[in-house]
Amino acid sequence: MKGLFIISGLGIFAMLAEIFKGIGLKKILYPVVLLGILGAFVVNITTEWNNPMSISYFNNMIVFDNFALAFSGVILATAFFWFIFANDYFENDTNITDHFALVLFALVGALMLTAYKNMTTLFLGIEIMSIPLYVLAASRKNDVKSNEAGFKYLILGSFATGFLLFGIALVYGATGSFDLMVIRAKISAAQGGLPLFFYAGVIMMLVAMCFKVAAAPFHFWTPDVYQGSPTVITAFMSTIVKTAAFTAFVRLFLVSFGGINEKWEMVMAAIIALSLVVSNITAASQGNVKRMLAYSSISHAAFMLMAILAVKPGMSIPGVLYYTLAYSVGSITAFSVLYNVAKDSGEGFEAFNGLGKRNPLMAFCMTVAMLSLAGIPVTAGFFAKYFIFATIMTTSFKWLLVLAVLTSAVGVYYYFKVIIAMYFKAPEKTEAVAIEMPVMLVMVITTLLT
Amino acid sequence: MSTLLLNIPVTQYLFYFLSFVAILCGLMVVISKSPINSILFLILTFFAIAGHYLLLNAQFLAVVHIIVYAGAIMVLFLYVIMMMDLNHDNEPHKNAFLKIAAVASGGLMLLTLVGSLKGAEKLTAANPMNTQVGLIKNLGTTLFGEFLFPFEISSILLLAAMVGAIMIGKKEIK
Amino acid sequence: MLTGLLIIVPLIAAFLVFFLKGKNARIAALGFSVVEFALSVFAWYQFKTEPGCKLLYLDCTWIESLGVNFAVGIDGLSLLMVLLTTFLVPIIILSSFKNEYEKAGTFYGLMLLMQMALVGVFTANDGFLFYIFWELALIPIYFICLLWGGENRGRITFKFFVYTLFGSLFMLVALVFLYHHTGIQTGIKSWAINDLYEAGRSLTAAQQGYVFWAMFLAFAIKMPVFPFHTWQPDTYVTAPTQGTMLLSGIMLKMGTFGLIKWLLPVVPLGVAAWGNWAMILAVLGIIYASCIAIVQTDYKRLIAYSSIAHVGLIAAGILSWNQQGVQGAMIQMVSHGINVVGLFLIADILLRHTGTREISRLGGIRNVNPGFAVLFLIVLLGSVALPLTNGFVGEFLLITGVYGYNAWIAAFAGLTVILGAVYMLRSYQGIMLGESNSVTASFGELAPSDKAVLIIVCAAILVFGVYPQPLTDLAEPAVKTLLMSTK
Amino acid sequence: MIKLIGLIPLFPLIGFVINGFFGKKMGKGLSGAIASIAILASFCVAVGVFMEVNASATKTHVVDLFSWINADTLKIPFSFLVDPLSSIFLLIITGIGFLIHIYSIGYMHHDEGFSRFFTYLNLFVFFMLLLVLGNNYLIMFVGWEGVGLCSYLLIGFWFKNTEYNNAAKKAFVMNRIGDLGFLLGIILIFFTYGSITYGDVFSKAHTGSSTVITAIALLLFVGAMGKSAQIPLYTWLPDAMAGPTPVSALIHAATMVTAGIYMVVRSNIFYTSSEDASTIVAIIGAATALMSAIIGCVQTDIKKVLAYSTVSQLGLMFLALGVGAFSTAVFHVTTHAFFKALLFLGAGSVIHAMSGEQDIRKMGGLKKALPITYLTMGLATLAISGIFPFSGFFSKDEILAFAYEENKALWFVGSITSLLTAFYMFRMFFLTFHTSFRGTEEQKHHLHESPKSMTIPLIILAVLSVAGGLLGIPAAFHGSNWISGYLNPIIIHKNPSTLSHETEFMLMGIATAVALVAIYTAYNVYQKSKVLPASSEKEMRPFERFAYHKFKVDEFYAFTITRPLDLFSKALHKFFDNQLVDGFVEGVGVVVKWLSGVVRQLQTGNIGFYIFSMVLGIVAIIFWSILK
Amino acid sequence: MLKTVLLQSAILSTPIDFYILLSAVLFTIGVVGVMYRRNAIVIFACVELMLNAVNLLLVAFSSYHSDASAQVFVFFIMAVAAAEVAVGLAILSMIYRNLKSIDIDVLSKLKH
Repeated sequence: MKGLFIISGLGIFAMLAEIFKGIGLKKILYPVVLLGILGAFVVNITTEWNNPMSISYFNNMIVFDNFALAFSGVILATAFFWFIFANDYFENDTNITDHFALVLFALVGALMLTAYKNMTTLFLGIEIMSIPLYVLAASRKNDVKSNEAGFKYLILGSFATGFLLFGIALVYGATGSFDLMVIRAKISAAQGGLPLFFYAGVIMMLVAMCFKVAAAPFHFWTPDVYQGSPTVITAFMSTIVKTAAFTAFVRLFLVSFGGINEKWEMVMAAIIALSLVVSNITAASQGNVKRMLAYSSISHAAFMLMAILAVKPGMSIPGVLYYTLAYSVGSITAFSVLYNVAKDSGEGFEAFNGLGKRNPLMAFCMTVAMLSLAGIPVTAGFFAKYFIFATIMTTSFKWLLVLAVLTSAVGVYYYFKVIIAMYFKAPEKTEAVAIEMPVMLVMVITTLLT
Repeated sequence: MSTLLLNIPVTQYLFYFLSFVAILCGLMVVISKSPINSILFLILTFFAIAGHYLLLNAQFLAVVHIIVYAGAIMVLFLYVIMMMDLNHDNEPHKNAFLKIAAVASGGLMLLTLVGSLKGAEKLTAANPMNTQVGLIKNLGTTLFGEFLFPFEISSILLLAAMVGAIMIGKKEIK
Repeated sequence: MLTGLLIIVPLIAAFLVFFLKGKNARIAALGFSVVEFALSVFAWYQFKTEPGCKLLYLDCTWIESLGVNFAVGIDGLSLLMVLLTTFLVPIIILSSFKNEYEKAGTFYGLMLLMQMALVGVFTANDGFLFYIFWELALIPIYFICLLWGGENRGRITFKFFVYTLFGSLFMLVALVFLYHHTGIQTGIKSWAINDLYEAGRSLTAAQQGYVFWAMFLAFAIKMPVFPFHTWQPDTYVTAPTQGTMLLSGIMLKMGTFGLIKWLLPVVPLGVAAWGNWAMILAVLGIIYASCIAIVQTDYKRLIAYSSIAHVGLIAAGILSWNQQGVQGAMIQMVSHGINVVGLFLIADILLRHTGTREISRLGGIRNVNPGFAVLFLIVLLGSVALPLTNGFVGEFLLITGVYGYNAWIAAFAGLTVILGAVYMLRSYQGIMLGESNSVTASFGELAPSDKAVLIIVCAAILVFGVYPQPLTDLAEPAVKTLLMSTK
Repeated sequence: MIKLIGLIPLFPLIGFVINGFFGKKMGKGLSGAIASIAILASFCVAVGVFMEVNASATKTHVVDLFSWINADTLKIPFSFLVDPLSSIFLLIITGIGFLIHIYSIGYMHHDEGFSRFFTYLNLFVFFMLLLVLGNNYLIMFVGWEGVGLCSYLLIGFWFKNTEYNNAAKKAFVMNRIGDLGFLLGIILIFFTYGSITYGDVFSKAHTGSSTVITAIALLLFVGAMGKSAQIPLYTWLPDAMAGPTPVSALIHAATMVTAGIYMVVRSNIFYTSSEDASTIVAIIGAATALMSAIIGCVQTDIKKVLAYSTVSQLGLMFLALGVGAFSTAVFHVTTHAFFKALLFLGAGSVIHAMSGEQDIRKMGGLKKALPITYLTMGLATLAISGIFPFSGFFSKDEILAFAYEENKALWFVGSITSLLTAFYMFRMFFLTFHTSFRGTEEQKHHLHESPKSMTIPLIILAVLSVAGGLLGIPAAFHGSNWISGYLNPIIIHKNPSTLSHETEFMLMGIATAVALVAIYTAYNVYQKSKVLPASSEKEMRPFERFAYHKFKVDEFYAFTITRPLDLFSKALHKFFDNQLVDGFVEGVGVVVKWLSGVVRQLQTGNIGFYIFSMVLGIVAIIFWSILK
Repeated sequence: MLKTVLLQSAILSTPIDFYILLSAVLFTIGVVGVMYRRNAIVIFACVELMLNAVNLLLVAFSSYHSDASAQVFVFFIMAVAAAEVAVGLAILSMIYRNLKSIDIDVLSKLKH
């Protein structure tokens, strides 16, 4: 909770910094923000972890239980790394304060999504997170692609929101409450005595959430938006936003709709299967690394959905938590390398040609990131995938496992295209890609340690 | 008794009338060529909906609805349209396939929705009948009691929207 | 403890070597690998004095939440493999002294990393750990092939990587499946190999069938067994010679070793139901590969195919699952490891001295360098399993074992004796005999390092051929106990 | 002395090692000397051993060295066995081996591969000794393959010549075919009797079921076919003449090729207890004898003639084995070793004199130039033709007698063979030494008798081939037939010979008569009316040409086995492996790429379409999950 | 008096599923509009229509359950709608500045 406040405060501070730039707030903004995020992280962990008293706020609108804290920890940590590597993006942008403000507001939304306990907060959280992103996606004003990305994201996003709301409305209609706990109670009390449209509502919310986490067939926006947006923003979307969305998803479907999983599990299984196939297959022939990463994020979403599908809170929640962490670390690394490479030679695979020679360290980091995303042992990605396997193995959806194995074999193909390009292809440019990368090392270490 | 006989149909008629208007205008929004007309029809739809709110004795909401939507949002729309002066109904038609597909899938969706939105008979009201809920007093208590946090946090939302809009709107300093 | 040391030392060595340059890296790598060899010999001594002693085993929890223990240990089987690994790696490093690799540090670092993974695979007593090492072994070799390989290595090594990974993913699935059937009574899930054995044997025949194929796929691709072999010739030819040696000398043994320790004891019913099919594949592979080897024009490719044939026989022996078969397999793994290193080194020498491996373009080298001819001949005889060379002991036991399984299959598999002679002698004649030509006239003397390696290899071939006692002493009891446990 | 048995193979091994490492530096004289001395030493030991065995009551002695292969029940110690059979072979190998070493010193003197030659030779002797000394089948197999290797090395001794190399390869591969049979036989023995040590096996041999025993016998015989050049695996032996002549004498006449005989005699119990097996052996032996004799009649290369005669003699021996005359077979091995070695060495000295010429059509009238060679070879020729009282006479007639007893047809074939033998041997003899010289001028000037080192062995062998018969004077001559008595303990006799002396004399008479007729014919044709063999194929009569081409057996093999295998393999590689199997693997990748190309087209970039597909998805989902 | 009666009976007289149906229809119209039109602004309008359908539904339920929270929820929806529109129109105007068109078919540079 305190973390949430801190971040909101930071956002407003950033906003005001524009106005009082006279007294040099702008200068100190960056460090302040970093410290703030760190502070939020620390405060969350220290003051609220395992603390039953301060769990629930504002009559159950929002709850910072360990679940929420854990995920917000992931989000804040990722955000911290993100800010470090995005720093020069802010530097060479004109209206830096606005960016800060927007990113921080989005962060607020994300934190809400980890902690919501009520449909209202869910809805507001999603919107608070999305609206700044619409703007950020479009923030390269003279770049038509960027505009298009923002616009697509906006239209499709609000379209999905429509369904979310319709679902919420129906659920509310059936249960007479927005509170997750009450809904859950109603469900268990009713024993299937609920009106049919209640399930329709659940399905609609499922669809909306699937859109937010980008699962097929609601994934179409992902590649376009990821490609169009500025790289750092893409990184933000594919890590923090995705984590938040998944947290919301988990809470919604494990906590409130867990009782009626037989109603939605087949659907979700189908969605997972479709996402696995579509994403991996399509990614195989992408020429643009950002797009490739977009598709890879779809397939990862499918993996995390498996954990939810299992409806075994004991295994699923740690599974998702670990997966989000591993995935975020991996793709943050990937994106930061991509960002630095793309600056001088574009976002195509050929941009990576000969990186092994031009900047071995960076190449190494990228390699590790790719291995992790591909789920090769002993990278974090592998353990994450393993958790999912182990979880799904306990359910009746073993066939998904086989499908996952097959598709991830395909997945290896496009991840390794990058590696091969880095070490095998001759570089077009011979001059080294010089860039200081303390961050990267941090990434690699985190990736390796897990 | 007689009043009842007299009265019940009235609301029914009102309901049907408003529904008819809403649906019709809604369709017009989609069909009509020029954006301006669309927007205007949309406003009409909103009025119809406001009428429904009244029927459902959510008077305050009805008022707010008119103000916010018809008053603010739609005006914004119109303003933008004027600004870009898009009021020529020369919207080139997108290929027939997509149109048909759109309508067809829309129809399908409606069917499935209608099919799946049954089961109201199983429904039981959460609270005893109370016509006063829609009054400002109740709303106020709910809003600033139970829903205080969302209310506060939605300020962030609006801030974000504001900042965003400004940032986008600002001319790039080159 | 000692086992842990065996795994750690190469790891540390790898990290040190990474930061060295050129010659120093080479020397350091050699030094470390020799140390490692000494360690393993000490382990051997320990094993001889008291087999079950604490020193040889290490078991500490690694990932609590997964029930994964870092459990490694050395029994007869693994000791043999570990010795092979630690014996070959120094030789392989030594054999590389003639070729100047750029980024030598990385090269040797990866090699040592690979050694670490291999030792891990051979000693792991924990299913999860086994899988980890199994995959870990893949990564260094992939980069060795990718960075120092021949032309269009990108495509080929990639194929190799994905193919093998594809296989092992199924193994992972199978392992997880087994894991979930552990602890039926106790309720505590565990990755410990014995629990996995129990779990596997508690499965129904059908389930065991699935597990069998899932894991067999992984091993079959690794070995490789027909028809999963198509990655192998290209990879062997493209990889740098040291990489090829690692691949065929040691890594290939992961598959066969996996069969022995991780598949056949786990799912007896599955083997009973499907073993004969696997057996048929293996034996088909022998003939198939031998035939193809006959018509190869590139010496290295010929060896690659011959290696498929040999490993096919080994697999057949293992699948026959009787004392002679399995023990023969163990011994043959060692012998094949040694021989194939020699053969590939010869391929490398040919390329370095004449610039080609095309048999048709070579010839008459014996006139120029008789000593080389003799060494070549000895290695070659080892691989055609002439008596009193190490190849024979294993091959005889293998054929005996297969015979115990089925006489006709044995007769069929025995054809390798003939075909092997055909293609090996053909290559020898083409390369060594006849009048020397423009290509080979300037063959010149061997480099000391090469000579040393070849002599060591030949010595090993003859010693183990005449006196295989050391190998047998290790293999026999271990295999016996293993078979007892499944009977 | 028995204790020292290990020394017998050890000496040659030492010789091999010394020559192998230092041969080059030592210079010819020394290395030759060392090699010969090594053999001599083991010969001495062998003699001692022989004496002891002959004297001692217990005929079989086992010497354990170390345990070699252990696999549970399969225990194979590296141990030696000395008994009458092996002792005789020891003598033959070391004795004749020594002579041939001496001979080679002279013969190979001008060759630059001198020391290498002796290295190989010693190695060969070592393996040969291993073969006969082994106390179980696997040791025998070791020697078996070892001598195969040595013959490979020695046939391809002049390795620059592709012809020779091919011959060598052929020999090795064909032997390998036999070896596979042998190996399977051994394994079958193991699985039947639980051991492969002679003692254990033979003690239990009668227990096995008849089919199994037959199978074992036949599998072993397959091995013998390969080694001892019987139909169908005989074609390598004539080609093996590519090697230096001493090699042909030692390996391809006296010792290695008789390993098959040794093996069969060693495991005679299987053959005596399996009627079918021994019949097959007899038939194949007879067929081989006849066929190669016929081919021998038309060969013009002096060594080829001898090669085919060797094959046919081996055929005779197998005939003997087939009819159960094991000791006789050994007897014939011995005598054959004497005279055939002699013949080869003689031929060698002729070739030496003719400076490499081997075609008998280009020789003639050499008796003046090479008196000793002439004389010795004459004796040998008489011996092989079976003229009384030369050694060949006794051994061959004993075989024929047994054959006669067993089956008249076999006897008949045998007699025909000996007729042909006499004929082509004398054909060769006359063409070489009598009539007038047909070679070139400078060859004529160059003609000279060989040096002492070559002639002395000739003389010794001549004496042996004359007197060799004494080993087995049949009862008919009031002899004791020492050799069969000596071998008795290790041989299971089916049925003691019931042949009356009259019939025996009659058979001998016939045989001698036949031989004389043959000789007379040869004399008429080639001596009196100086007929020459057709100088070119065109002049040959069809059958002659057919025979000259060895009945086209090689071509037949090439056509039925070699070439199909090659084509098959090519097809397998080019089509099946690269296209089908690999094609499938690659195909997966291709398909994925293709699919990917298709699927990505869905990503049209058009918002309308995106929403459209989303709606469809929603409809489908709602329909499926709620309305179904 | 009459007012109260009338208002009481409004919810009683018209069953709740009428409202559900009505909002479903409006919602669908909105969806179809989004798919059907190319003019970005009109598409926005259609999204607004969808949202209003939801609002209507919520209000109906609220008076059915006699529970004010749904109506409060509607406030938030309005707020969000306003925010979205503000941002959306801003983006649109920017696009218009760049492309001189707001036809969504023009906005399909990003594809495949």
